Amino acid sequence: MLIAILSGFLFAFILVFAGNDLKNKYAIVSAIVPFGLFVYFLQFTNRIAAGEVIKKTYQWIPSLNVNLGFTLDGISLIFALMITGIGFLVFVYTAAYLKGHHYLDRFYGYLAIFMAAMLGLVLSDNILSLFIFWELTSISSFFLIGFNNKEKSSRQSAVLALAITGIGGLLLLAGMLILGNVTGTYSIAEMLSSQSIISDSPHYIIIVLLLFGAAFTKSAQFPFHFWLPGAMKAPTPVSTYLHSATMVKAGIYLLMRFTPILGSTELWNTTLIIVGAVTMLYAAIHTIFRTDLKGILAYSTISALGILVFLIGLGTKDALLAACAFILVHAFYKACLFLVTGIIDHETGTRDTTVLSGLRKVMLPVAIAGILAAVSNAGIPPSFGFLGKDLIYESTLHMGDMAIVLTALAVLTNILLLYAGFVAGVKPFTGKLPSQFEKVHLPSYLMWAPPLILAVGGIVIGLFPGIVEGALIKPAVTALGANSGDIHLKLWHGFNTVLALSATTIGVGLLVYFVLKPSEKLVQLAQKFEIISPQHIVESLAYGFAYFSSYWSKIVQNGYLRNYIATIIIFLIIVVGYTLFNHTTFEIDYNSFAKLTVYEILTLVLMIVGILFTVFTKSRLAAVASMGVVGLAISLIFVYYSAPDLAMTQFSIDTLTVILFVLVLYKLPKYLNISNTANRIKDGVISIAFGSLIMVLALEVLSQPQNTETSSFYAENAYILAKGKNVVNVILVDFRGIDTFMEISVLTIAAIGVFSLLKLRLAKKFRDK
Amino acid sequence: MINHIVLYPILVQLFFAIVLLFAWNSVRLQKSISIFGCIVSLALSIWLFITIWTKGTLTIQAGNWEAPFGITFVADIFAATLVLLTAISGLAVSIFSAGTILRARFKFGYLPIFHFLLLGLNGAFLTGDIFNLYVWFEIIIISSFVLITIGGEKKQLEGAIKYFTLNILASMIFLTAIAVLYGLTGSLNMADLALKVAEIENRGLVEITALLFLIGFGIKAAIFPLYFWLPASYHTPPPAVMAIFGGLLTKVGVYALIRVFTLIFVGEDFLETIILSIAGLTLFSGAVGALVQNNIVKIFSYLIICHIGFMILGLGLYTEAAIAGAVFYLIHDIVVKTNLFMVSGLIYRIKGTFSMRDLGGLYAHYPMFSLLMIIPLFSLIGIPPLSGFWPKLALITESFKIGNYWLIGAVLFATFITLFVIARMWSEVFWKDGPVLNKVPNFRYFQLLNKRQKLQMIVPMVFLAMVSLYIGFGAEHIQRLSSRIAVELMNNQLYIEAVLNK
Amino acid sequence: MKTIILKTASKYLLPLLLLFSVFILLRGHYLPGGGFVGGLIASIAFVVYAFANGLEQTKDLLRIHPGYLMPVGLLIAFVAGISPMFLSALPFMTGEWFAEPLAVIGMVGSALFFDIGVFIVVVGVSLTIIFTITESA
Amino acid sequence: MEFLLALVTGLLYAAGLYMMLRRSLVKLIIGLILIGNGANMLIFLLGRITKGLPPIIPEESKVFLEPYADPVPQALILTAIVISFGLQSFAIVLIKRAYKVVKTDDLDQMNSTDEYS
Repeated sequence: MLIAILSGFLFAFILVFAGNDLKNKYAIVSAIVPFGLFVYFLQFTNRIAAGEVIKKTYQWIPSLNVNLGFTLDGISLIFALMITGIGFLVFVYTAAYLKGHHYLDRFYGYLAIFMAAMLGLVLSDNILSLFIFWELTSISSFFLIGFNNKEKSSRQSAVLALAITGIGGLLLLAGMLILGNVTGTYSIAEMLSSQSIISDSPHYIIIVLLLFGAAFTKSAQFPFHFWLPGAMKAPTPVSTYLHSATMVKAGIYLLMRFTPILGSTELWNTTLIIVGAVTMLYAAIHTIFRTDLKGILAYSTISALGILVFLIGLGTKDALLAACAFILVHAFYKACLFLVTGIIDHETGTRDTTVLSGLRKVMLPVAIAGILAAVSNAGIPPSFGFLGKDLIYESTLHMGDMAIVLTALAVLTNILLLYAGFVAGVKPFTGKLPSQFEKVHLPSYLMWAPPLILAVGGIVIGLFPGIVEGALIKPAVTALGANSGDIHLKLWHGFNTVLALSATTIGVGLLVYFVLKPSEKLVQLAQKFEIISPQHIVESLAYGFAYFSSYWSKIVQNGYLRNYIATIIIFLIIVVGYTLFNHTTFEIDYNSFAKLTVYEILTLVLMIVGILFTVFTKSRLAAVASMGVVGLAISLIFVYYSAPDLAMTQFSIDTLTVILFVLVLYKLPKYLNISNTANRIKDGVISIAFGSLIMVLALEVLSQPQNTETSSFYAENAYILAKGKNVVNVILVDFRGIDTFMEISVLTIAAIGVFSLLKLRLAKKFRDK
Repeated sequence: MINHIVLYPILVQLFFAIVLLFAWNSVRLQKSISIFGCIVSLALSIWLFITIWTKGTLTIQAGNWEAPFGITFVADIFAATLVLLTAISGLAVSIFSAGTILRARFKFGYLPIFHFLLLGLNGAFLTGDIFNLYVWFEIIIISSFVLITIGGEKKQLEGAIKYFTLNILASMIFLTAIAVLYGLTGSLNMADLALKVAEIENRGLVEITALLFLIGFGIKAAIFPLYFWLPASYHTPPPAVMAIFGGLLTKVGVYALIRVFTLIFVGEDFLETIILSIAGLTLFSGAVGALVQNNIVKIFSYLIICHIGFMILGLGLYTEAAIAGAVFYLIHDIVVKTNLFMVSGLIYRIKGTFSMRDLGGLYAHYPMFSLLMIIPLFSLIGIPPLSGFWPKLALITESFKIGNYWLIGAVLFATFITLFVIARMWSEVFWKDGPVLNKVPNFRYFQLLNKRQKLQMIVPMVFLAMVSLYIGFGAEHIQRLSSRIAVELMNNQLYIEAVLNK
Repeated sequence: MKTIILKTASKYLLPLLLLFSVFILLRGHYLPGGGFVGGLIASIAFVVYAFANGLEQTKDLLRIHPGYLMPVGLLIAFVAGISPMFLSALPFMTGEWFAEPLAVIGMVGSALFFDIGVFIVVVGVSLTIIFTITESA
Repeated sequence: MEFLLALVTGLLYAAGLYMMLRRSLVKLIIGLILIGNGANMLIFLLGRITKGLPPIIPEESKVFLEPYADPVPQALILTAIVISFGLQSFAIVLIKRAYKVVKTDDLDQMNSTDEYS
């Protein structure tokens, strides 16, 4: 099974090297991959139908609890078959659709990666590997949406889609990790038994909210839906495959998968019902205000996803059954409609519904596919769609007090969806053929066969629902945790409320279709409300955040070195000062301090005067000279306090520094009097605070007991072991010789630096700008 | 005397630095010596690593003075890993330098200084003495000063002044901290300090010392609010220099923080609060900074800051898993950041600019390069299963365990911004059809390079890309390594025993 | 500045100062002094010479660029440092000593060679810096 | 005496910081040097000071006969002083070059590398 899932990646990898051959004549060959996988998964149908659950686990990173554990049960199988089956059709379709395209190989590569990721997603038992595949679908989607990367809008849509689904992915990651922590396992199968632990956990709410965040962004629920219409910038095979049939259903899959674990709580059900209902209605209404075929289909897809969320929210057995069936229904007709749209676009060069009509005369098979799909979409018997719709109404009607409202919402949505389906699937083919389309001809069968297969499939299953009932629907419902024993799908239920509702839907829907024509006016009307659309609001927020970011960065990284220094030191003063005043006692034993002599006092006075003069003098030379005096005073202090070596070194270094300064200084300009008084006072306060802090700290440390273990070792062994009497020098060349070695290395490096700074001039022509 | 090998990584770099100084006049010879030296160094580092992995921590007392009196060098598994990573990055950058650095810079000591820098890094990782650590830090900063200014361009000098000042300030704070520490304990050996600091009764002073170290190392590690030098200067030197800086310089600060706060200053609550807040703010501020930039190198600079936050977070959480996460991130980050700056160097060679607005069309014209470049880019984001992803698992989980949702938020935010920024960069630099740029006269465009130079640019990138792929797909190995490091770090007794034999 | 007196004086001063610097270097193990201070004194000797006789002549006197003294010094220190590793399998920088003390200098060992290395590096560094600055000033 | 030395040390830190906060490059370097001196003084002071007893073993004996000053801080300071010298000489040359290239001594005008482009 691992090989099956990874075959997509392998195929993509091969394409990197063998892509050129596949690009041209043999493009169709790549369809073998999804077809093979389809057959592979098909052979499990019997075992799944018999109630078996197939598991395979491969170790990967045991120390992080990440393994590649795969479970094939009812839901996974439905999704796996959809992914590979529609995948196969899309691969075939693509061979013709992008025939001779320069980057066809890349396109197949992305598609194959996507397919593999999607398979991994729906088969993963380990929630972390589920997340990994989830992210990979987002990434491959990014590349596919941006496939026409020369267009700005394409690129923007790709980034937008990745941003939205990326946020969702991260929420998922957090949710999964918290879930794993609460349950102590990362295996979904093992979580099933700890349902009560989770729902009693204080973290239940956050887990559910994070999961919703992931599902709603991926499955384009209101208010995160807007990336999906943008994603229609991708070539049509992508829209078909990712953005209607599979990837957007990953969120649905997630919700379904976790229904038995997290479901059946008020939070779960209510949220899903509300979000689903809002989405399905909002998106369905939007279809009226679109003239672009793909736009209409995008919104109707969002609406369908809303219906699914809504159904999962209802959570009853009927509703889950309806959801399972509707996933299949939708996959059939929506994929078909997209493919049909692609053909129209490909052959006529437009997707504008206001101009398209009468195309049946030039592309009959396509017309048949489109119309059949629209019929299934409309839920007109005997299509599979009719069955699906029945199940939806069946479940809303059994919702007790809320039944009327919920049913009304469902009916309204379906009426609008019927309209949308007809606009997309019927309108372009009926009516008069405009003259500019007369030369349009039927494309290669590779293009029209896939939608036709799907469309016919939708009708055949409607007629013989038994094909999918036992093999797919029942195991799926079981996997969702409901008893599926008494399920029986059939076309005819007798005269009842559900039938009446279906009839109403069809009747009103057709009426709407004939009365309401898509037009530019409606589009413009909708644009007036653009300002309150979620997309606009999110974009404004993002814009606001970008503004804030640049403001923040300019404040923090303001370019003034003195501000940087001040910030660092103020930070230091605050944290160190806080601790110093909170935790120490200020007991300083002045008696233990050494007594003063006149020389020392004079030296200190000299030093203090030197320091102050260095700071306040207006002359650079005087500043440097008095800095030299300070150094001199320090070496005197070293002399008094038993450090002759230090005194010598300090003195010579001090002299050298002053010489260097003087050598350099006379080339520099005089001090400018540039800082204002306020700044000086501020800096003075900071400096004094800093200095006092160091002083208090020093005194504190001095009051602590001293430990002389190390130094006495040096003193005792300097002569005996290291054969020297000047202990400081012995330390320098022997005990701590490496320090000295590195010290002379520092000097060497500095000298090279000085040399290259002064001597190296890059010739103008070599300058990096 | 097997423990001699502890010093080999240091000695070999020192030796080659000296040899390179002798070869001052021959650029060609220098290049060969440098690459050869890096290969030797890599081999020795691998040897050291394997030895430590199988035999456990090794120590050597320089000058044969028993600890804590001499300078001890300690190769525990943490140090050995970082030395190995230094050798890997060093080799890559050495080859990359050979192909990209201007001849004039070579003539003025670029390569010897580069090896001195590697020497400093190895020394800092291996030393077990706090003052010696200061000395290694000085080697590192003086070499980096020279590397950042070599060539003396205007922007280089402006950046260098900020870089210089703030790094010296950091050293001064570090030195102040050492003074206080010596005043309190009379010792410099880190293992010995661990024992002596634990005995000090005045915890307030210990905390202050720890804070001084935090600030001193924090400036070098570029954490909030101490990172200003980094965005001001990292984009100014040639890409090869950026690569070694971006890969290793801030990391040595992180290393020092982790070392000091797991060995010497252990278990101070106040510190943990501060470190966690800093981590969160670093993640935030770095991410926000990356968001507003247009220059790809500046974006990477801010991302360095941002991602330092992950490692600091791991340190602040202070559990075994979190430290393992921080170490894992450290390992990943060194390889990926080095590679990223080489990537930007390649882009620069191809197009002659770093500005996203002017770049474009790389994917169309250089598909294979794009594929190569996408590996570090995606690893950086942490697209699973690439390398940056794995450590975040531990960081999020451990943040959750202490119930701090803000930290989880910060991690997710930083990851998201990285994702967004890289996606936008991909769109602008690789997808977009860039504007037609005026040819810069005399600029050595990639197409104009000879085959050897081209290879010298590409080979190290492939090499590092392979390493980062290994880190991602072989995460099991890296995780085991990180966990072992974390276990050793969290039980500082092990380190103390290895050094002091007690 | 380039007076005859100074020129003449510097001619004698140079060897004297150099001798003194070597003296400071050698006595470092027993009394204040050592390679570093010694090196500084030696460089001052050359600087004074340069003041009197000009940079070019000083360079001629040195024959090689002072920069080359740096790797030479480093190499001496390096060899002194690693010698115990090869001679007696002891760690880097371990002191190796000749059995008998020499006249004037006292005990001779690797530490002394190390100090000589320091001395040479310091001379190289100071002269490089000062010469470079003077040349480009 | 320790108290006064602590005071002077604090003063060196304060003065150094104040100089670093000015806008002139020259003052910046002077400030760094002052702080460096302050840090050395701090090591010296905190290593505990002893008057008139340098850590040199008397000629005739092999170990110290009387109390002596702690040699370790002295060795550390020596290393630190020399290292600072390396850094300072580099810094001095750096400002010289920077002035030549950027043509100003005013740090406030050196922020092109922080600008957003």
